[in-house]
Amino acid sequence: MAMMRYAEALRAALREEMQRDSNVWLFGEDIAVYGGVFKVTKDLLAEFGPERVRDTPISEQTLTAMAVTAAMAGTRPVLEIMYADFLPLSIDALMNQASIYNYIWNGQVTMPFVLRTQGGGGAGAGAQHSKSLDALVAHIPGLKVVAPATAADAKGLLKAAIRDDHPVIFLEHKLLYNSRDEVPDGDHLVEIGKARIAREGHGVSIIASSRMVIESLKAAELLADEGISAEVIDLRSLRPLDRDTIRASIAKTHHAVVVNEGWRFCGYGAELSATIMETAFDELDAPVERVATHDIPIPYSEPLENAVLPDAAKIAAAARRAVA
Amino acid sequence: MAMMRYAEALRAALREEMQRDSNVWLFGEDIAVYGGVFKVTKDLLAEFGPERVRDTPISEQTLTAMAVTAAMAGTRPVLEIMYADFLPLSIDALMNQASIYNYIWNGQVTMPFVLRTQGGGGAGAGAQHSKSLDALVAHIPGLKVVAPATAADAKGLLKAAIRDDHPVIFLEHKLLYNSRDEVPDGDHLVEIGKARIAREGHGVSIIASSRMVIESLKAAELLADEGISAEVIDLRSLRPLDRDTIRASIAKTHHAVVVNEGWRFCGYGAELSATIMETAFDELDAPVERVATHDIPIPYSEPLENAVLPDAAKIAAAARRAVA
Amino acid sequence: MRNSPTIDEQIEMLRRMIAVRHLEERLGELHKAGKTRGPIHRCDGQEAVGIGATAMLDAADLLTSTHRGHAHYVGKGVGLHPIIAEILGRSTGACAGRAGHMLIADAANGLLGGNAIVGGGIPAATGFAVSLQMRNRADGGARVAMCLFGDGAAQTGICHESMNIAALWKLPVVFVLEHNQYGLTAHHSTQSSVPDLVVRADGYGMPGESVDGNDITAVYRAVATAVDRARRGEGPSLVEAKTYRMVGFSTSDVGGYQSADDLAAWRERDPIVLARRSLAASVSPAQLDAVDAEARAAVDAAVEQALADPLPGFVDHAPSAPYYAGAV
Amino acid sequence: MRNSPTIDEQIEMLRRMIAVRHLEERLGELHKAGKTRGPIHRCDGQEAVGIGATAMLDAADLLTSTHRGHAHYVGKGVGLHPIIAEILGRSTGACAGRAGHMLIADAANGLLGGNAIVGGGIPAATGFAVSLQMRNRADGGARVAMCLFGDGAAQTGICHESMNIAALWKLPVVFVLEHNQYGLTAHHSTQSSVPDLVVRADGYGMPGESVDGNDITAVYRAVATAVDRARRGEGPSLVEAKTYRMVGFSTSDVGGYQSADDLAAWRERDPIVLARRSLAASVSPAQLDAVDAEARAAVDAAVEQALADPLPGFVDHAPSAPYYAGAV
Ligand SMILES: Cc1ncc(C[n+]2csc(CCOP(=O)(O)OP(=O)(O)O)c2C)c(N)n1
Ligand SMILES: Cc1ncc(C[n+]2csc(CCOP(=O)(O)OP(=O)(O)O)c2C)c(N)n1
Ligand SMILES: [Mg+2]
Ligand SMILES: [Mg+2]
Repeated sequence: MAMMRYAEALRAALREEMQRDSNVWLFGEDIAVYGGVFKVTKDLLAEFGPERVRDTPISEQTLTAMAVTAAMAGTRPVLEIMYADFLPLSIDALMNQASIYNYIWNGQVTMPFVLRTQGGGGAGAGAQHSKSLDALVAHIPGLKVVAPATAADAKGLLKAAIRDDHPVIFLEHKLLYNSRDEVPDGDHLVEIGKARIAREGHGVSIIASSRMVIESLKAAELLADEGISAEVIDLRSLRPLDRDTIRASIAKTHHAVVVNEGWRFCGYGAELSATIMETAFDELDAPVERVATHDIPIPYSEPLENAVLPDAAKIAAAARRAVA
Repeated sequence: MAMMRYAEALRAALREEMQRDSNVWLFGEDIAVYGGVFKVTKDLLAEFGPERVRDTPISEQTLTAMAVTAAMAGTRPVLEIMYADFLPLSIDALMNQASIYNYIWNGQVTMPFVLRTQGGGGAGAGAQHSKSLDALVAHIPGLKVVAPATAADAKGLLKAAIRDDHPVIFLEHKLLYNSRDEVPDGDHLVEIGKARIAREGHGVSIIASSRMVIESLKAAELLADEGISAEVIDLRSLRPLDRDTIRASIAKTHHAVVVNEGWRFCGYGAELSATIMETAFDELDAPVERVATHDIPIPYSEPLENAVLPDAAKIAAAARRAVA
Repeated sequence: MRNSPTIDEQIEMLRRMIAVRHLEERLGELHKAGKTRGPIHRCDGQEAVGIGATAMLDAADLLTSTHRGHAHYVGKGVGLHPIIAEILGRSTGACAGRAGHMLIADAANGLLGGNAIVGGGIPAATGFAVSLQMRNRADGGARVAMCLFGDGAAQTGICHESMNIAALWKLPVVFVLEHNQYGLTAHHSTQSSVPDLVVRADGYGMPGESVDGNDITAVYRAVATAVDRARRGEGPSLVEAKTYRMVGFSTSDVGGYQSADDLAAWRERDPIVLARRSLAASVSPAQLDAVDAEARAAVDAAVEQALADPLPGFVDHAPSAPYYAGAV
Repeated sequence: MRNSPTIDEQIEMLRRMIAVRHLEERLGELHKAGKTRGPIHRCDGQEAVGIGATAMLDAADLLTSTHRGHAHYVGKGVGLHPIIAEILGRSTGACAGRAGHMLIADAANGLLGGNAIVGGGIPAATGFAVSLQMRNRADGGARVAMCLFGDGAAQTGICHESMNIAALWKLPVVFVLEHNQYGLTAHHSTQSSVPDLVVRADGYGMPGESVDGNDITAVYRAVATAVDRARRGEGPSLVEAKTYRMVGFSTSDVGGYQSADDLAAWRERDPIVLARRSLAASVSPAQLDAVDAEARAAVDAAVEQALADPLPGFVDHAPSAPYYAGAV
């Protein structure tokens, strides 16, 4: 085990997989010479050369489409999209291209590519650089979507994603890059599709992902002081969704709060609530509470941004309502 | 009242609004000389001339972005995107542009544009021409999203959309263009945000939109034969959502089926289920049933396409499970 | 002349053009008879582009096509029966009935594949070219990627982005622009700010050549030169082939926007007639008639076989498949 | 020379350049002091483009900007205090603190507005131009739209789509390409397949002109000619202004990719120094010093005022607002 920053863990995953498999290559804006605006790809150009670490023009739509077909033709590209806010430019390539070919072409092709990006608010980056667009990509058949909350999962999931024969959307969070935790040594892999119990509890299940896991853990502390025992589930994988772990937790706690940093309406939290409706209705003693970002563009000024984003206080309040 | 085809009702709405307001103009692929591939804009070029009815290059991303700013600068554009499957190309303009300006610029601008498109399966048009992408647009703050099921609503909602000072996404269905029903005479307007009870019942609420309303009504017939009384709610507006009408219906029936032709996972049905969780949990005698398209690309061959799309039989089966 | 097709190659290309023409005639009938679903996009009059531009490709070269791909499919070596069976939605189709006529793919023959998002094949071929470039460098190969796309597609943003990247990275890709004067029903003068799209190659520092798209030998020569350049690792080229679509944009076209004069003038320049005429000096009419008859017979046989084939049954995807969203 | 700025206009442009430079210096300090949020994108060395290209615009002309818009904002007549207050997130800001420095808009001055989606301002200006064209035809006006955008933005698909449509529809829009050699940290040779982007104008049949972007008079002349053309209803033009960014791409830039030689050479060509030098023949040093001092003082006063202004409080949107998703 070694203490590592989330960004370092990602970099270690990229480096190890590039060393292991010469078909793995990286491309994206400012990732080569500069090493990425969040420095996740720092020094990889020097180690692996300009064919395997490529700076690109600002052409997200084409870059994403290229990842799809490059992956079909025998290499394993890892594309960095600098901000999740630019994912709208990738949706055609994801939904009308990557999504369809394995099925529609009757299994003739696989597409082992990873699209890494980072989202989230709280940094005063404004309406076009702060979004969490989990629902946008999680809706697309044929994609896997992961969103690690810890350095350990960042490393283990990224390595698993690169080895996956199908497209994986890898959602990072700008406020997590500097968070540090223990990362297992060696060839650490985390299976895509399995949630993690981040904190055990028996009074209410708080189901979250990415940075909202950290906020949920803080909320659980607040609640513990009030005598409410919260179990925190870190989904890690948004698609496929580990419904079994959710169901088992609610069978124990009978109350649930779902948390997602995206907008509320038609957001990822809606899927979680609907899933619980379908898999654990009889276990519920109260309606599922949904915590999400207000349905408006994310404003710049600090008091405004704080008001619209979910946080530990809002999660704790929702949990109190759930168990009331 | 006059019997009219859905396509004719749309055309009448466009024509009346263009006559009423010289700021209204139309643009899109093949809409002028040819009159639109579904003939909704037939003969409007001849009546209103080439400045107000414009054929465009195949440039959906830019066309959508242009609608946003043209609308800010004093005209009222109505953009036709030929297939909803091309909406991914519009998402950046909708989510990073149209969505933000009214709020972020503190009310300095309004954006009175309408984006008309048509989606849906059942025509053997294949994975790139058959999708229902309600969830994709309904997730975006600042947009209104409507999806009429009848000719009357097609006309009334389109006229209301054109007069709205904010962006409206207008979702038509390729299999509805030839359906006929009574359309009120004169300046018929339908308020955006209000659902309609398409059929009264007391045993189960079936909540649907667009062509799924037609399938739900068929399902209600099947169920009636079995002694199950289904109430069918035609949402008409997907955003804002008329939660009051849904809640009132479930308070009466205590059972609900939500139906959407989009994919199931993170689809619009998830929002409906979550909304019911939050607004009518105590009224529910059973979990809400969700009916949607399978989570795969829509296949071409008829038996395959039929297997993946929702229809009356699947809706009726869900209703039976709900009341079992 | 450099890169000229041999007589045998010309005969083979003629055979393929006739097969495509007859295939589309049969598809037109099958559509009227209600045996196909969705629209069928025919390319009558444009066959020389699809067939001529693909004739020098190997199976290891990767081609992307469009919604109007029958000539591309046949040119790339896909069998007639898998094509027709796919369009008839049969389980024996190239994609077991899942794809339909606009999305046909055949990995073994390097067709990947049809694309009904206009322009979609352009970045797709560019992406292929990155992998092929890396693999060529690793194993000394000389594989190339190619996209065939329309004058409508040339106006899309991805066309610009792809050409810029391809030129910047010297990718082994050939851009073949099939300029048939229309995007669906819209005349190019309402779609393109310039009549000759080849001028845009300069904007990427890439060679561009414009050819008569109804002269299959001219198409072959220009494209073969571009393919050679790509194989040598010298980067992309643009070939613009000027042609004309002699039928509606699809079986759902109700017409009214093409002028009778234009149609008549282009029918005079039917690429099949031109190809036959240019072979007349070297090949006997009887031999050409035989090629014609064989090509048609092959199509008819494939149609009969496909009509007798079964429709597929739906099988839910396994939890191990990429489409699995989690246990319900 | 046609379209040359008068001496008074040149003095005013100098004043604005100095204000922008000092504004950015102050923002750099405020950022270091933790008073701003997110990155700040300075344009040191590029001021002549933003100021020179906007000096001939009226308030009724509509301008779209980028993430690096301070010179554009000031050039379009937005007040210093609303700009600074917005960047400090104050309720007195141009957008009441909702927008932040990359998204500032001021409808009264025709700035609509900053855009942090690279390339986003290009279709935005094109869309404005359609409405302006219709309104000009209706009322005899001569309003134009303009977008300022970078060499990085020129590689986006929307740039291609927009230029094609603008040329096709003869829209009153001027495309001003601020070529500062970099897109963030990536040198243009890794982004553009051609060094001189003005060549792409030919691909749309549109006039193109390349100018020294550090010579404000040259920028003014070229852009004024393009604006005149647009006002006359003759359609769009492309002006490429070659310049250089003398600082990091934003306050978060850790450097390491710009060469010291390049930086030194361009610092020699600082547009403010050049503008002052070219005015030296007609204006006394004392007068120029006064302009300098006034510009700086105006910035400092605006900063002080903004720092004293209140932060906004969150108010939930009304059910009548477009953001209402339905009663909960
Ligand atoms: C992104 C997108 N927009 C619109 C369409 C509808 N559409 C199908 S074919 C076509 C015209 C394409 O023109 P061109 O590229 O010249 O090809 P051609 O049909 O002439 O072969 C259009 C607009 C589409 N399939 N995809
Ligand atoms: C669509 C999109 N992709 C990437 C980015 C990240 N980004 C911000 S500025 C920039 C470089 C832009 O280069 P250029 O257009 O030349 O403008 P400059 O920064 O040089 O003023 C990039 C890549 C973005 N904001 N939007
Ligand atoms: Mg065409
Ligand atoms: Mg730049």
